[in-house]
Amino acid sequence: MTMTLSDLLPLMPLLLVTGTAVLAMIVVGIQRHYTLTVVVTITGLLIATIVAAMMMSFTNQQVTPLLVIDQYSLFFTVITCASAMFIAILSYPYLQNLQDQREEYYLLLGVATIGAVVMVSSNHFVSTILGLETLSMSLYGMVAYPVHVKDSAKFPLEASVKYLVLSAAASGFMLFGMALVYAQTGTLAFSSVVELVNGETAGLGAGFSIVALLMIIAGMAFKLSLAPFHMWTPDVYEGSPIPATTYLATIGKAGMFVVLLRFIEASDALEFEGVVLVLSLLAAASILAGNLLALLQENIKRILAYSSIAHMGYVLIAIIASFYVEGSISIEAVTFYLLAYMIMSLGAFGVASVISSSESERDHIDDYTGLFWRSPWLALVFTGMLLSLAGIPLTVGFIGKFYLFFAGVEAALWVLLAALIIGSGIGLYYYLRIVYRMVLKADDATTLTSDGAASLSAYGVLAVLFVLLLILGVYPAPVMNLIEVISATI
Amino acid sequence: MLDLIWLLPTFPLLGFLSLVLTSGRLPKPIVAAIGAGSVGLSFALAAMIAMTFLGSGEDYYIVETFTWMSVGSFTPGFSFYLDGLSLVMMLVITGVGFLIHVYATGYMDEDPGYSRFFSYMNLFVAAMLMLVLGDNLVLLYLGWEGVGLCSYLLIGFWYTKPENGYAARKAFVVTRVGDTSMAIGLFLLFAHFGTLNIQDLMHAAEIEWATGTNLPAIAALLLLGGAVGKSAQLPLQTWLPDAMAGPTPISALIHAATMVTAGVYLIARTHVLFELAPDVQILVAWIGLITLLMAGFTAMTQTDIKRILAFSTVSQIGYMFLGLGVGAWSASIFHLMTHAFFKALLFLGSGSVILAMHHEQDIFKMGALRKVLPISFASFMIGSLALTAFPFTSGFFSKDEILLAAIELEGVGFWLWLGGVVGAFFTGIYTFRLMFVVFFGENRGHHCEGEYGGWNMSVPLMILMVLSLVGGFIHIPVEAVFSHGEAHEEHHASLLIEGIMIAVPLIGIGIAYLFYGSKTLSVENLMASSLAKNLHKFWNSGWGMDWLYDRLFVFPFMWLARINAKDIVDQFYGLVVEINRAAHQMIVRSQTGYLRWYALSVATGLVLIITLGVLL
Amino acid sequence: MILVILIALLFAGGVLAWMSERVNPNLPRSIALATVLLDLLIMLTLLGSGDSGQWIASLEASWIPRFGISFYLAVDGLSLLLILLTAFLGIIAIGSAWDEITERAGFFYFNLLWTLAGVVGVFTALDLFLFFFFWEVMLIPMYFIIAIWGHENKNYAAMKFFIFTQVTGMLMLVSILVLAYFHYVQAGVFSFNYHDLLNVSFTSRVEMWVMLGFFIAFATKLPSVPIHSWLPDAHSQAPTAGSVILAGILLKTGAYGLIRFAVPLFPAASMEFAPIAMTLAAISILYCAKVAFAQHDIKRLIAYTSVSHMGFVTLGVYAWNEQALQGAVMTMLAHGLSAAALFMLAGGLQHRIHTRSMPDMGGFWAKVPRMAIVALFFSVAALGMPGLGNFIGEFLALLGAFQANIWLTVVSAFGLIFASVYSLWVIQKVFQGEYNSSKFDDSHLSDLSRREMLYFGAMMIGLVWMGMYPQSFLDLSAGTLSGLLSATADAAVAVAEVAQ
Amino acid sequence: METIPIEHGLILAGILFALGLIGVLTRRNIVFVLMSLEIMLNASGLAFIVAAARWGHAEGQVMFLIILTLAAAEVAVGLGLIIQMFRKYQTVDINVLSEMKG
Amino acid sequence: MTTLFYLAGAIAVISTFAVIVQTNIVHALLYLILSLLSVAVVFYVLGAPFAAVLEAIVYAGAIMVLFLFVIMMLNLGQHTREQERGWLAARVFVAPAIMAAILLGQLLNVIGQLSHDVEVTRVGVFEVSALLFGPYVLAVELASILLLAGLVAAYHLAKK
Repeated sequence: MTMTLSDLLPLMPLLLVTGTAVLAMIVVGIQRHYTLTVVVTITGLLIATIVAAMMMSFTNQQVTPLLVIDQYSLFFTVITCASAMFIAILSYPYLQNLQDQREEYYLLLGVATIGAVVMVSSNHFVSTILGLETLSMSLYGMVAYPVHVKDSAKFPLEASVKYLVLSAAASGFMLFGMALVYAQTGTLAFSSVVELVNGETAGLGAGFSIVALLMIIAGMAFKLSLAPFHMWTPDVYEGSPIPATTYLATIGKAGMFVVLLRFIEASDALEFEGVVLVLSLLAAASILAGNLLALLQENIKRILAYSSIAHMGYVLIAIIASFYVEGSISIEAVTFYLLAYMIMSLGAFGVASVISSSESERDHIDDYTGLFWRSPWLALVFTGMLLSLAGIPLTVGFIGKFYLFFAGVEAALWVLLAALIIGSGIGLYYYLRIVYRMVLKADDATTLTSDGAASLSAYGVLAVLFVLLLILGVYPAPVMNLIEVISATI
Repeated sequence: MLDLIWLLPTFPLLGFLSLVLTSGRLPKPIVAAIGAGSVGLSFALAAMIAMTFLGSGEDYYIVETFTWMSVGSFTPGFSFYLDGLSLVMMLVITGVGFLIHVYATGYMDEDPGYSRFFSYMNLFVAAMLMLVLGDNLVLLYLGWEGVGLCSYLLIGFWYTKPENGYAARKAFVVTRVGDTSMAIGLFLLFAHFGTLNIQDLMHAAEIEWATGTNLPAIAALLLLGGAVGKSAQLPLQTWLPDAMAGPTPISALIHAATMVTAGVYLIARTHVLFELAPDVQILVAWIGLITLLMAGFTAMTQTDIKRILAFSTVSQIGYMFLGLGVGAWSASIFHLMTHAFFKALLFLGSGSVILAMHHEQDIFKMGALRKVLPISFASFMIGSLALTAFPFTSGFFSKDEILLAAIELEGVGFWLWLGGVVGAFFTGIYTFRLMFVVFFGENRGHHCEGEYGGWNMSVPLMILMVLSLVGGFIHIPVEAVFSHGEAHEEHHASLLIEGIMIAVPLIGIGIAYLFYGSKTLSVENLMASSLAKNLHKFWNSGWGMDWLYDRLFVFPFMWLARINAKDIVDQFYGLVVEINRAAHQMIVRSQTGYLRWYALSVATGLVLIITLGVLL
Repeated sequence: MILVILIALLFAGGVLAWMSERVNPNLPRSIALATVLLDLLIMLTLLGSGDSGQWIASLEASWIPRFGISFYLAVDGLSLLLILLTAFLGIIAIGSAWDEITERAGFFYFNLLWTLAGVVGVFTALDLFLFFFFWEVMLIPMYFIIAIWGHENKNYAAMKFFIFTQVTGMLMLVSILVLAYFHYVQAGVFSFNYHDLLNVSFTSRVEMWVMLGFFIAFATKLPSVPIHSWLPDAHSQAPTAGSVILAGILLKTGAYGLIRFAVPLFPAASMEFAPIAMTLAAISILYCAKVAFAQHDIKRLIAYTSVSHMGFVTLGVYAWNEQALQGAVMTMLAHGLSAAALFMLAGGLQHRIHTRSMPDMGGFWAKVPRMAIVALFFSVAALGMPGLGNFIGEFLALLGAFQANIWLTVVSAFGLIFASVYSLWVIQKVFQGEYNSSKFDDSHLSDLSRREMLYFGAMMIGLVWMGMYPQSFLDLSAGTLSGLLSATADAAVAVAEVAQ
Repeated sequence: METIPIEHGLILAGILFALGLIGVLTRRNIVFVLMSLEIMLNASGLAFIVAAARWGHAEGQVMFLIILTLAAAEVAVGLGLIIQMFRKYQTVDINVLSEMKG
Repeated sequence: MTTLFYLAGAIAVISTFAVIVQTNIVHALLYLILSLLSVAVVFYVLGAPFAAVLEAIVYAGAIMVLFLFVIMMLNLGQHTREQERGWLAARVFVAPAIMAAILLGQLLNVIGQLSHDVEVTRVGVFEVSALLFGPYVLAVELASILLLAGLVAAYHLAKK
């Protein structure tokens, strides 16, 4: 199965993103111009988003063994590109005063997006590794981006080193696991793993397959920062510039989750009781550890980091449920929750990003004291995002959690649901802590907004996200229908 | 005419509302006019109704106004039931009530809470009328609680003194214990008969319940609980003496003439039930007897003029209970009425004394007042004679009937009678102890300027004097009410017994004279022994009942409340929070910041999940 | 359609009030008042337009077809009573906030109206998802009311309130989902419609667990021992209007949930569970009365008495006969007024002398006689004086409960005694005794103003009305309740047979 | 040609992988850490080649090529970071990178 | 050939072990090159000459040279041995060694079940190329993107 011309059409979004990155590189090569680079990047991502969205209705195709361009992958391509675009917009004011070359950042962002698009379309080990590593490689650069700035308040270098070393080790696990699978089945496509499960090769106990699968899952769990592979998360989040953190927390997580979903679904890995058990333990441990760790944190980024650990645990419940539930409800749950998670994480980090800049990051909880009275709209958005993370109605987070509960109930995963409830209960505490700080009376009444046209666009992003948050929270039916349709393709 | 019966409670209620809504802005004469006038109107109406009713020859008359609530079969209405019993009660309440109101217009003249006082009083009369006129137990309960509330408000009328507030709360809470028991009784009755209409209930009970079975006994016991609370009988008698903290007209109206006898009314009203439960009925008699004796002992040791009268009230209600217990229903009601006359007289008289003595209530700080306060003396004299059942005073006839009914009872009747006679002996002693100490002897230093107040205080006293003297000749028309219940209408007592009953109180008076009048005998000698001192102390404290209840109920409750003020359940959740915090502190230490540690954790995680995955 | 308007009006009014703050800081309160008044008027039009026991008005529109969720609102007599109470107390709450809330008034009234909107939604929703949605929606604005305008320990209180209700709410969500799933298994389609879910059948063990999810959520809101401890903190820290809403309305949503959902959906399990629920009720009544007595903080005291009084509601609901249910409903209404009034008085006192500590108070009768009389009235109402609404409720509840469980009723009846102990204690501590101004700042101690008298007067009239002629209220809910009773009659018989 | 037991090849890869892991976990010198990571990646590559040999496929070799690419890129970025680190801290001790914790 | 396989394997294990316990970084690097070369031999034995060549050229050649550059730049080597010795106490090996041992034990356990002697077939550059420029052409392109990412990141990070 080689490439043909007809394969190029489904690849359009990917090609567009690649083109954007290349174009940006050329622009940088000709003339370093910050705004122009940003505009090129944003425009390219926007076009890719639109094209991907338009293609959704008619594209469903395997392109070479590596990529599958179906509605599901296009859906996440849209989300990925849109998120990347939002992050690019948010980065623009943030990096404006960086005393360094700023253009490469957008280059890295573009390339990372390529990796992410590949990941969400991948159903093959080779494309998984390539997408993942492209994404990670760019993120190493983005995380460490302000490394040259003297006396920067944060520790981009430390973050990047920790991320690189641990991530590479995790990739090693994943690769070794893949090798074991390959040794047994002889192909590198996800679907090959079914043969492991069905025991077509004689003479092997289940042990071999389980070890192979679990090594792959461990690698993925690391990227998703599931406990006990979570420890890097807060440090990397805290050390990175906020837009990079945002990228890591949203696109990085969602891309990996789509891979995990496809892998689990295509491979029937859950046929092994051991795998189910381990995934359940990972989910429960992540929920509890993430929430408990966040409990008394004073740093917003760390709180969000820990909470993302917990949230990944929540979604994992739906993945486990998919094994027990007929129909696609749990896949829909995963999809919807990921969408919700993207919106609320983008929004939460977005607010932090708007009131911060590369030279002064405001990520301590005290920086938000009285925000409600100083910058009411920002505070409103932030409150909305936090309440959504906590799963309160009127927000998309509630619908997401509702989906998870539904999947969990159908699969009768009572223990995990109990963990979900306890975790959400603990979670309320630290989300509300932030909200409470915001409604406190401020000591100084200065508004925390950087003005100018640059941040205007960032405000626009926040507004869009907030509206999405509410619309999907109040009238989710259209999106649900869409997700129901696309989930059937998995 | 009879259909206007609903106006009876309405007049005082309107008085209450107009006084409350103007809240003290009216001038005193108008307040007095509204306060006393509304009750006067009621009395006039009551009198006319009484005449009409007696003239009509009917046994009873029902006036229905509107349904209070209708929930399934539970449909109590604001309906009034008039028969001989409620007629007597209605007249006593409005009549004596009106006199006391008039008296109070003078008595409270200088009090800043004049209007407040009369509003409470009016509310009380309204509630009391509800109590006795209601045709169902729920309406009765409405009045029952209403009078309790007014009692509370009026005992604590002078609110700046904390002990008055304490007394008021004590009165309310102790009676509420009884009320609760009564409420449970109502639930029980409703659960069995599906109605709380008194007449329907009584008919149903007679038909469905056999005499001496458990259910009527329990129901009667529960109602008895309410009755002993309201009427200050054992074991809930402790509140009444403290209730004297209120203004004296209150003591006269509420704590002597009307409210405290509500228990007697309740038992009389539901006598069918008690007849179905003979054990409980005899228990009523014993309660009455023991109470009257205990109160008699205590009254002899008191020095506060109002407390002496209070214990005597307890004691006299004991007689009424005794009468109820032996089935002398109409005798008890008769005694209720005469007691209302003479006890109101005594209290109002003591009120005059107290005012004249500038709010001094210790009898040993008074003396030789008969010259200075002739009207008070006269009222006390007549009241005391009636109280001690001096022949041909009102108290004589009523008490006589009760005791005669007691002795005719088979079995324990003689002992009940004997106890009653002994009680009468004590009554003589403590009543005339009071008389001799206060009105005879020498003045003990306190200056007294003579009678206080004008006609509005003296006229009611005089009317009550007359009633106390001749009240015994009034015939109460209750035969129809108790027609089937009363075994003995005519008493045929031997001369010996009659003689004893006449002589014993006189002996008591004589002894009082020897100790306090002529000083022939010395109280000091009597008090010399330590046994006597301790007994005196014991009796003086009301047989230690307060002490006992403090330790049995009040202190444990306060202790429980105090140790658990923070709510132990809440502390449990505090513990949950602490556990979470501790877990956070513990787990957050794993985030050391060291890369190698993180790497080790990743490796450990891998090993862990592989091991688990393979093992399971 | 009228139901949507009811809710949407409140939501919109809230936003408008918030926005209007920029124009004039006094505008929000007027807008809020106008909104709720308008709402009340619309509700009153529903009064005449239908027979009790029927759905007076309803609206059903598809909302989330994926799960068979519809936007289904409907009102019957019971709901109507409760939304009327909501609007009435909403007005009272706005009145109590009129002068008290001066900072960020726009946002305050926004939150107030949104809470009311959530509550009206809860009382009218007949789709369980929608019900849960509103159930949670009312929490957030309430959280803000406590957290922003509360007193010294507001963060703790607001947090506790939120976490308690939210966590137990999630248990209910799980139960709702199990219910919906069973419906799916049995009927083949997803549905959250109340009427559909009434037909779901269970094995008894499952039914018990699912019922417990509902019960715990409702018992938390009610609240009932042992999940009551959020309430004293929330009440004592909330601003007056917040306490009014909390005590007057929010607690009633729990009781409403029990009557409308917990028992009818799971009749057999509820009957089986009734002795335990009634035991909890009895414990609530006695235990919280006792704890109330020990409090120094006047608002905490009133809060504990609320728990105690709501115990009668639980008792009545689980006795599940006509008198008991009517008693529960009447207690809800009467307690709504009396507790709201008491909190307003406590709030008024705090506003005047800046303390809630009762040992510091005393002898206020002479200083503020009108307030004293009003306080006396509502204390007496709270202790169950016949002639006032609370008596009707508690008496009926006990009367009905006696037929279901004699001993628990007898024990609960002792609550009447305790109620008199603490109610009179408050009067004694605050209004009687010696006046001592050294313990607090009495420069602002003034008697009730005309406006305050208006609010209290309205509530007093309400209580007397309920006490003297409760029939106007009983008639409204009678149809609904008898409908529920007959619907669950089979299950009751079955359980009784098993018990024998 | 002779036969080679495939499991022995995989075991060799496993041993190398474990040794690499030990290196990552024990060394404080960040250059050593990076080298140990290379060992791990290389071991994975070896495993792919062994597996490919079992099937006589070229796909395993493709995967190896990709691992090679990724190792190269990772080393480039990693060494860049090391240079920055050395500039900032004048040391290659990774324990200095522990300013964020908790 | 089998002998060669085991011999190269043994050398790889030994030299790798030497790498992780070496204190002299230059020596360690040389051991690593030795290890990589012996793995290249294993590749060859397993019938993957193309991979073997790449292993030798790219891995042992280019990448290792990169390391060498950095080591020289940072002036590490002989004089940092003392420091390394201090860092490399025996106790730091305990936990990692146990972990690695368990992991290896697990791997050996499950791999041991897989007994499959293969007839080594030679899969040369042609087959690989056919695959690379056939179905896997996208992989090649993506690999170039990956390298681009590495390039840009490394450029940005390493510059002064």
